[in-house]
Amino acid sequence: MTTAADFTETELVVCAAAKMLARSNTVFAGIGLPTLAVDLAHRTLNPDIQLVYESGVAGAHPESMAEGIADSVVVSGAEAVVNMHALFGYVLQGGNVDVGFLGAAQIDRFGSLNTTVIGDWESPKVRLPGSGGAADIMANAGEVFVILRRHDPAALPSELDFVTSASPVRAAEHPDFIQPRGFGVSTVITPLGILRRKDRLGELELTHVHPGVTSEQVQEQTGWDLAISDDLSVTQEPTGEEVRLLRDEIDTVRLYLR
Amino acid sequence: MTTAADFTETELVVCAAAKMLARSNTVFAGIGLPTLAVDLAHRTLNPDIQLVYESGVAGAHPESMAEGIADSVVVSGAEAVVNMHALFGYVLQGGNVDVGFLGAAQIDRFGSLNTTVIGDWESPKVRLPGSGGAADIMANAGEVFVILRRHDPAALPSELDFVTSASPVRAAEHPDFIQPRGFGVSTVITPLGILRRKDRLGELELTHVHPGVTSEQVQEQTGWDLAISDDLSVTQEPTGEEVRLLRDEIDTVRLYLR
Amino acid sequence: MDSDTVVSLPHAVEKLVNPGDTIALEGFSHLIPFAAGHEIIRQGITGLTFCRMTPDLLSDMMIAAGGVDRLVCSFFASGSAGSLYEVRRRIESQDPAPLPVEEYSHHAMTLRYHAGAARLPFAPISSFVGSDMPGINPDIRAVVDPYTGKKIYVVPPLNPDVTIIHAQRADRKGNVQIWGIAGVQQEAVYAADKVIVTVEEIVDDEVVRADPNRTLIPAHAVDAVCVVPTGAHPSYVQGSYDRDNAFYREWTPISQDPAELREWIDTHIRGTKDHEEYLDAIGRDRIAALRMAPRPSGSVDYGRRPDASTERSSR
Amino acid sequence: MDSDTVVSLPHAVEKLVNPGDTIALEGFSHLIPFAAGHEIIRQGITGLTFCRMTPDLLSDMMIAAGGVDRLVCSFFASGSAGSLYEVRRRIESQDPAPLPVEEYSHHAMTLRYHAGAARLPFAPISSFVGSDMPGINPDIRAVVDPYTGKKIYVVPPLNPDVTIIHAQRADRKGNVQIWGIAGVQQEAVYAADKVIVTVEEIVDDEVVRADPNRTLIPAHAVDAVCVVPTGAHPSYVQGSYDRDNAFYREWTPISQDPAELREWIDTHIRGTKDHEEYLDAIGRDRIAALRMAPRPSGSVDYGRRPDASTERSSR
Repeated sequence: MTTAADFTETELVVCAAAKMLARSNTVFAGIGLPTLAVDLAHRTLNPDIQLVYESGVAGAHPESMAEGIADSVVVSGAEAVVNMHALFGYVLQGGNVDVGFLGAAQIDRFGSLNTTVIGDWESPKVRLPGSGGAADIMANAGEVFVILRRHDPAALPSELDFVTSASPVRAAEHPDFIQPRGFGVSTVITPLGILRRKDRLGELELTHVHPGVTSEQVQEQTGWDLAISDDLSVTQEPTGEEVRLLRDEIDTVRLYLR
Repeated sequence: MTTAADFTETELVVCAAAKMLARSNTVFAGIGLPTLAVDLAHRTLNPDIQLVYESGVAGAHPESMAEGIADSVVVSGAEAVVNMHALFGYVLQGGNVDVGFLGAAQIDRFGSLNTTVIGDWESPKVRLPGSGGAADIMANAGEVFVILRRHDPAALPSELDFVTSASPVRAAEHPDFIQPRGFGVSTVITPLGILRRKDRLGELELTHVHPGVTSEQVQEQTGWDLAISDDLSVTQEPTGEEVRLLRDEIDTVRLYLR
Repeated sequence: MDSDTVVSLPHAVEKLVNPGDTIALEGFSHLIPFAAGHEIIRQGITGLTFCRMTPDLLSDMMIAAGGVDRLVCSFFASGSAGSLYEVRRRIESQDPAPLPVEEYSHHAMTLRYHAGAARLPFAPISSFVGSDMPGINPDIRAVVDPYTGKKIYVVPPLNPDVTIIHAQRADRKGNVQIWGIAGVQQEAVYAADKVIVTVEEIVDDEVVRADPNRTLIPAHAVDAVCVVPTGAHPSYVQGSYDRDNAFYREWTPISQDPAELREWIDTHIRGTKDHEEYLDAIGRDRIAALRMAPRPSGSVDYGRRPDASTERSSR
Repeated sequence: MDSDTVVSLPHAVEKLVNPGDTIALEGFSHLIPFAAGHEIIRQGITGLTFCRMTPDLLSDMMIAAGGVDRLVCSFFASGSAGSLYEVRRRIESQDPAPLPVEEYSHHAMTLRYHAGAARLPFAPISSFVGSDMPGINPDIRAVVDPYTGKKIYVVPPLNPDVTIIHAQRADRKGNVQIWGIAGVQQEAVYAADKVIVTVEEIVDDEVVRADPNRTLIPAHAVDAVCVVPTGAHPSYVQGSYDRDNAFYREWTPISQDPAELREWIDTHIRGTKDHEEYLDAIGRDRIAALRMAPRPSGSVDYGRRPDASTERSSR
């Protein structure tokens, strides 16, 4: 397992995500980097991993690169298609998703996410896509992986502009409610490093910095006093084989690898 | 339309039921006399009538006489098969059934039905089949038709041993609950005559006596002081054509016509 | 699921069904998992809470065999076989022992599986207002609708330890395809902790994947797939064999006589090693007579992107 | 349903969609009823409450055309087209007018249709504990679970005046068959007071009846079936034509420029008489290039009772 001669930041992130999927059975993901990570995990560490799409497709075998979770090539040749009521009710809320992948405009210290607005909901500066399935995935997936495109105090603020998908820490502030079954965010992969939560009611801590990044740099770009793991390490660089798989077999048309 | 030369009590009952289905679109029925009545209505008065079975089959076109609502011949060639969740939730509770047919061991003055026990539930004299879908049909079908095999004070008592399927009259005793959408029992056909309810919160009244039966006889065999309609009439006898259809086309093997 | 998913029925029952479990065997007249129920009887598993909307002959057998301590259902008769006499004896005269019963309507049982599958604490239902059923079942409760301030009944989730169903076919991973009456199978499967599916046949992955909408149960929900041809006898499998209506009619006198019923179980279930021997005991000619003539569904087109097949042929 | 069920799309919209109605046009990426939405724009129907889980280009068009007063949805972007700029302008800068929004999650919208279809007063959901969403949507409420004494959020039923979907095929009675991604179509249809289904083709009764499990929407739920080939463009129909991905990409600059967007609507929708003329405006070559290569589902066997076919041949 030799390190690749060259690799991009995107490849580093995808490979890091793939390594964390070694023991997950069912992954709920959107198209893009999460799908690449699942595909790579499938080809390297975890042949039994199964991808479930929000569109209701389970066990997709696309014959060409899918342009979305509901692309016709995702359906043709899939193992199953269920309706949204079964997907969100039975598959997801029923507890059959081990890992859910989510993106976010903002994440806080305990792994709550904002995908709704920047600014105030009544008069937003930027109207974001909203929940979609995110609030449902956060509450019900075994654990949640977040891939962030930015790592700065605006994306990791001390307080979110809006809590779309609440961490179990925030849910626990409402003890009169039945608590969500999910662990919440376990892993955040950013352009600077990897943050993880060890306890269901705990906070994120920095466990890995990417090659060439220091923990001080990460702290500086984070909007709260970021905890640093006792065994902080450097993110493992992609192997030559991983990069070959990504470029030559998984995303041959460079749709997502940039 | 000449009266049949001969007809059985069963044929009289089936023909009477068929005439009352002239303006119903969707009928929820079990196999047996209700199915014969729907089939006869379809061939005479109401070509658009559609039968829905508890098994989830809509628009069945059986190639041979079905031995139950879930017979394979009911499925082959049907227009639709839906699962029970859609059937009971969307088709029935959703308000898409105009008429539901129910049987009963006992019926009371306001059209509540007992299909659960004779005697006490904790130590029954006779354990009956229970609700099945009956409590659901009573609450949700537009109206309910009941065909009774017996007409005596035990089957039409002043008080039921157990209320399986409650009339809207009984539901109205619980005004703190959202009331069922259905009208409840509109029509009861017995071996002696026909009883109908005109108001959603009204009681059954005798509207027809079968040929040769007097209203006094019916009152005598009823466990409460039975109301008699002002325009009490004699049940119309089957026509020759109706009897021919029943015997020669609908139940050629005499599975239900006895 | 990995390839360990495909196992023998005795192995699956031994591994996944434990004494004291709550088990659901579902199938509404169609696809009733009789062979699996028989195997539970053979293995002498006791203390079971048996869940089944329409108990049917299968519960008469399982209850008579002594393994069932509690019945959860919504109907107490067999459509064409009439009364279930073992069930009636247990309830009417506690003979040979009382049988506690949790009683619902069909829609309520469906919603219990639905709530169980969706891991919801309850499901609302429009039925039961004015009925005596909530009075004899303390688990039928009421909540206040926050939009109207009025009450509505609710039923609790049903989460079996094990759900068992029968199906036409599956692939080796456990993607299960069913056509004909599908009942509550999807809900009952997702509601369960563990799932056994007996099938008429295992087919190639490509057969399943040619028609993904036909998959009622995706592989992630299935723990064991067992190949048990004619595993639904005396019920039927759409397109394969018809219901053994004569068997249902013959059941009434057997069920009426406790000694005869127990002898039937000893001979046909305990006295046979597995389902193949059971079919021998029933009679192969009788089984053969149940075969159906073909009536094909026709094919629909899922389409493929032109030239797509070459693009990723390595996969 | 009688034979009046099959009508032209302009006729169905004129008869069934009224100003001020709450309408749902559903289809999750697949089978989006674009042609029906365009016809609503052509007829200038206003004051609509528009319900659609994932608004997509269709809502950008319908909102820009001025007919929509209120949006009920769970996502405010198009998967591959990015932001919907008309929607953003309305919300971020009230340009040209404010747009009231009722905002849910995907599961919550699914459950609203489910509760609507089942005529339930509410549906419980495990999401939202700790989220700010109940704070900005007073219709997300809580009830106390009578089994645990703890609270759970609920959402209200959604009962559109009219639901419109697109499908591969139907028979003349209105039995609708769909394969591929089926989304929330069954729930949205049963939730509605009136239902319009546009289809690629009407097929013989026998085609539908050969495969009754393929019928997602039985005829009793359908008021109008309209034959509108390529009626889902620029979205796709599994097995028939692919998504016009280039169109989605081209939408972003159109949507970004309010004048260009309105001109596009004037040219392609208001400037065309019907969907056939719309397709001419898009370009027939472009449409033809979206055709898929075949990938058949294969056939399954429903079976028929031997000699049954002769017994009731009169029917």
